Amino acid sequence: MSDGLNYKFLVDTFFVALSGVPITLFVTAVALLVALPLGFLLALTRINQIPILNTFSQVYVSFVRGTPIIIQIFIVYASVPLILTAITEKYNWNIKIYDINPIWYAFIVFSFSTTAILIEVFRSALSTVSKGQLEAAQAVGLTNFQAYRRIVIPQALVVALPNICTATVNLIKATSLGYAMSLQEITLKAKVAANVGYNYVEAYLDIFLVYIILCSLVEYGFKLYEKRLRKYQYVSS
Amino acid sequence: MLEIKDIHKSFGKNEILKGVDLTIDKGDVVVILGPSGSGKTTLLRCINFLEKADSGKAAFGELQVDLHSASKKDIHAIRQKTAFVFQSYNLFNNKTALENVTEGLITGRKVPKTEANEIGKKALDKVGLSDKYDSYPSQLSGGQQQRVGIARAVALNPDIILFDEPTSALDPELVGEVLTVMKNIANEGTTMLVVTHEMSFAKDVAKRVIFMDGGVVVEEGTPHEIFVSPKEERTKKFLKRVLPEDYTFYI
Amino acid sequence: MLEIKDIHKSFGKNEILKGVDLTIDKGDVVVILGPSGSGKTTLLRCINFLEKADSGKAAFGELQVDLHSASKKDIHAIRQKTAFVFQSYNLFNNKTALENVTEGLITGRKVPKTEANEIGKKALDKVGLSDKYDSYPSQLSGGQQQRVGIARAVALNPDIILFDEPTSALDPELVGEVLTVMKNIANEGTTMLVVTHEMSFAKDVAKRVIFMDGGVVVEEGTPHEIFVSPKEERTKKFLKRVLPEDYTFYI
Amino acid sequence: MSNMEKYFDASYIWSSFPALLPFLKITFLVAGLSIIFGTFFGLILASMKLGKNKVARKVANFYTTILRCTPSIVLLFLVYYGVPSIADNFGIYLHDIDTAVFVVITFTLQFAAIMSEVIRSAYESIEKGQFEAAVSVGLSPFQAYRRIIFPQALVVALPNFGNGMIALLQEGSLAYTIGLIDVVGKANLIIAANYNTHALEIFIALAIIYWILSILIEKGFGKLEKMFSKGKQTIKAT
Amino acid sequence: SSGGASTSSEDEDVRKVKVAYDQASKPISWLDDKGNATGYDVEVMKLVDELLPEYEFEYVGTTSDDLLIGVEQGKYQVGVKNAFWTEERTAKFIFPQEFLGLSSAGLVLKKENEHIKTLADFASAGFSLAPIAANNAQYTIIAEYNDANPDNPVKLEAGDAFTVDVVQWVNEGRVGGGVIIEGPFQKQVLEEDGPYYNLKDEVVYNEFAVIKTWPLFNKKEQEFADAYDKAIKQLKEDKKTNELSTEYYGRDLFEVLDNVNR
Ligand SMILES: Nc1ncnc2c1ncn2[C@@H]1O[C@H](COP(=O)(O)OP(=O)(O)OP(=O)(O)O)[C@@H](O)[C@H]1O
Ligand SMILES: Nc1ncnc2c1ncn2[C@@H]1O[C@H](COP(=O)(O)OP(=O)(O)OP(=O)(O)O)[C@@H](O)[C@H]1O
Ligand SMILES: [Mg+2]
Ligand SMILES: [Mg+2]
Repeated sequence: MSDGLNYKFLVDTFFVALSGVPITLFVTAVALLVALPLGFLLALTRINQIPILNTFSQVYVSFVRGTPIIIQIFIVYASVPLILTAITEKYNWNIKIYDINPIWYAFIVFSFSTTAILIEVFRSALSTVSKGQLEAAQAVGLTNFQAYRRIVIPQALVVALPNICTATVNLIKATSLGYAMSLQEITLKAKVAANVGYNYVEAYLDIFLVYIILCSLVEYGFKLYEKRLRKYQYVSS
Repeated sequence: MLEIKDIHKSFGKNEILKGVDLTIDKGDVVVILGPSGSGKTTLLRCINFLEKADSGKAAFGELQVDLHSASKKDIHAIRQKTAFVFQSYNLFNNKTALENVTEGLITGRKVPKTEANEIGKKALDKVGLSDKYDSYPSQLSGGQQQRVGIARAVALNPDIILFDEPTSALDPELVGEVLTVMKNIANEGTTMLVVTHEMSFAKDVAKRVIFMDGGVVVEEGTPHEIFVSPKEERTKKFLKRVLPEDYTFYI
Repeated sequence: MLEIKDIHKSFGKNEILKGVDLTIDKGDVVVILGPSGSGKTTLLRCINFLEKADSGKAAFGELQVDLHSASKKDIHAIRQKTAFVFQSYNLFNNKTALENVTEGLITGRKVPKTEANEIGKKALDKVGLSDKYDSYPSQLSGGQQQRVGIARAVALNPDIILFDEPTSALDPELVGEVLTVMKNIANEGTTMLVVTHEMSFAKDVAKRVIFMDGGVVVEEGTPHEIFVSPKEERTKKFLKRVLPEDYTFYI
Repeated sequence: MSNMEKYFDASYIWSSFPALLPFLKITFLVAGLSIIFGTFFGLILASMKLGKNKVARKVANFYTTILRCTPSIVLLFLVYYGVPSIADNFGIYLHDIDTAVFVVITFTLQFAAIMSEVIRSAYESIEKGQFEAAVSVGLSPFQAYRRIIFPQALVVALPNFGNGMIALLQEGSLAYTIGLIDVVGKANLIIAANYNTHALEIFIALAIIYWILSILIEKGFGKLEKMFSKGKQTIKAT
Repeated sequence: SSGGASTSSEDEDVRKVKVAYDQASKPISWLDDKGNATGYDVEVMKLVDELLPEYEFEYVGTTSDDLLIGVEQGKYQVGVKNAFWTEERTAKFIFPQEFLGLSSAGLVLKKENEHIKTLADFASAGFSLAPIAANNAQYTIIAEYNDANPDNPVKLEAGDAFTVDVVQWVNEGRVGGGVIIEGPFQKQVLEEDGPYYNLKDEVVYNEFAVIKTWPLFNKKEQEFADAYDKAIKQLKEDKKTNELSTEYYGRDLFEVLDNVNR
């Protein structure tokens, strides 16, 4: 701004932005909790070419990858209530769709998009585990399920982890679009604060800082975890 | 002990196994030779149901199964009676040597952990890896890895061990150690079906040698019969390519 | 022809080459043997400046260079006089067999394209690949790829060809074809420095055999001297591990 | 389904296409420029990452980390409002510059970060042996890069480049927030012209447009990859 | 560009100014199908331009966020977006002496909630309110009400104007009510070709205030603001603003000017 930055506001609003972190993390966590297992199962349907589910996953992934998340948000936010009311009216359920907290829309949108990303992540991770691992497991008498649980998944997870990290960071960033659904996350909180005195530049600087701190921490956490999982890959010689 | 009858197997239009018969008696070591693509690996994989044959029968002692339509239960039963040593080792990358050996016992057969560990350590001792219990595959040389692969098979105490070119992914210097281990367990009376290019092993250890080509058994006999006086033209041609020029001198 | 004096090379704290001397006369074939990690590859790479030695001198005929501080021009000149055949072939994946062979001629030496193609085809014919001019590396078997690698070296008409375990990445069955090609070009009088584990090649073709271990030349002599009556304990131990037990019988 | 009928009228989807499609021009222009500049800048970053200079490597990695952690919308606002006000401090007047310029700057910065990783990993995927073989047959290092390394790295980079482009196109959809009238901005106007009603249908039309675009890009890059990857096809199992 | 007369634009005395307007706020101001700026606020400014031969207006459509920041930074000399007067804004902008127009703000409610007339009624009923964009003055007005009535506040949430379709939300029951300007309500629901004409018997508009709207001038534009004051005074005397109010809002809001206290 021509009259320079308002440093007091900059500092105050940093904490306002910070107060949006729990919501951001909450949405991120829920989306991951839904997307990790679902993405994995759908990845298996892709790898094993299970007829209908395979096609479904393919179209699903293509749609989510092919459309901007902001438009997915618009669509879900506008259509889900309509569809739900249509359903509840049809069956005469007495459910108040509209008491739904906007965070539920965030859960839906972000689980939806993260699942699609993770399908691809798991698909490529699973394909890096050589078929020989599965065969060796079968040959020593493990069932398919045991083989996956004890041999294939632990190895795929290590390969997938950096990509899961990227997906998580992207998810955290994407929640910044939650403002379109009135989600009280980092960006919206800071923007509302900025509104009072029109200190938008300061507010966005704060948002910027909070995201960098948040994402760096998340990345660091993933790195540590990956190191632990990877212990079997270290060659000592 | 193991009897295979008339295995057929195609991949798409390619018929790879065109009716192979095979009999192995208890305690025998049988070596399969043959040029690349002749179906040796496929045969072994069909026996262990890693590949589903198109048709064929197998008898493991009492147990009779159809190789195409065996039930899950039968497949499981046969896998309990057999063990497989892979060309590329296929050790579980995320498990230590000992865990590799005990995995099948603990998870597959529900052997208690302490007991399984004892069996596993004994098996690793037998292949000369007493000091490598806790090493991960990535920390082992190729020869050591393959020895873990053999220990993994031995620990299961199977009726028969199937070997698919167990030394061909190894550096020449490391081949010896693995062959030595294989000779030792053969001498203990383990039944073995071995696909290999190691002629000295076939010569020294095999009870019978089977020469396959184009999906059929071309010739079969003692090592001496096959190496010194092969009957079939195809066998002669193959041996000429594979053996050192002056090999016959020293056999 | 080629004379190397006192090469030293360390990676970090690891001294890999501890003063190696080497002389090769025109038309000679010299084979280097030695256990894994003894520095054979490093020696070859230093000669071709793929690795910069810490110290050492080389004389290629008239041309004298310091292996540590050679100028770009000298390096280029020496690379024109040498050719390298890699263990893992290192064919240019984006070029056909013929283009692989002509690339160095056309781009490196500015030979006109038609002339280069003629030279290239002749070289490929010599290694038995007359029908593979237009195949990409991915369409060739390992043996064929390595033969292209050799043709690529031969086409440059170098003073000396350096081979680094040219057959050790090959399936056993494919080794023969490559060794045959190498014997042929050796018989044509090409100067060759060959790192290999193929004892029969060393025995049949080498003028001299050099045994390296731990970064120094341990022993050097004719194949008969080295294989039948090695003087050094280390040489004996190594040969015992590498040769078939009864090898000495047939040499 | 009374609610659905009241609010959802598919004819809005179809009728919005003719109004939206001309604005793809803007979308493409902005994306295209960002891709060109971003690739160039990404190349510089990648060479910093691959080079021997430690400081340059640190700087390039730091840049990538920061950009990876910044939501596009935040970056967009920072550039749009931050750059002119910083320039103000130096007495440079940037307020007359078209919105699209700031959008291009933003997405150039972002695409450069993506591309630097794409280029770096493509380069690193080519084995060292290719370079060594090239110099051993007498090519100069520059010739080796140009004739052997680059053509192969290009093939490796293509799919990731395509993915980056799709991602960029999507991030670009946020430019409406600073008033750029691209295809999303136009959708915004259409919705406003309908007094904020029937937004869902317009969003669906937008989604369809983007979806088709991304499929086309994917297909196009698949074709390109095939074209460039001569010699990469593997033989059917022996 | 300024109306008809001053085509000889090279005149040294003519100053070009940028007038920012919210391009997606029909009927107050919007960018129409043909790419022209129009709406009540814009049309008034066009008339102002005609009366100020020493200025030439250039209309720049943008978002309301950008309008506020842009005017403050000096990218635009003036901005119109149905802006209300708030204390905070006086620190950032020049408010001229004369307001630009009037805006009827009200609540959209379901027919059965017709009895709710004021924000206090609304708060007491415990209804939820459709989200309002954080930088919209409607937000400030509700926030001010809440500050004044801490024991009976309205549930206020910030959101994005792009995604909130107030009439639909109220009718669906997604929210208990929403704040809307009368003009849009008129066009959506009450006119026969309005998109929600079918809802005319299901939702009602209850005005809770008529509020003056202002052009926001950049802090350095006092002179320009004074010029504007002169011109708009003239227009009001000529009843031009009344005509435009009728044209764009379906009602001459100047009739109730006496009751306007903000
Ligand atoms: N999963 C598969 N799908 C299609 N073809 C296959 C498959 N597995 C093997 N084949 C084909 O079957 C043929 C026989 O393969 P197999 O691996 O049994 O030969 P092999 O005798 O073991 O050869 P090698 O000595 O090279 O291991 C080969 O031509 C191979 O291409
Ligand atoms: N670029 C490098 N950086 C660090 N150490 C290296 C490098 N290249 C080789 N070495 C080390 O140098 C030693 C000798 O390597 P070299 O490849 O010359 O051996 P070699 O005799 O060719 O062995 P092999 O028969 O296995 O090919 C090895 O211990 C290796 O780990
Ligand atoms: Mg095989
Ligand atoms: Mg070597």
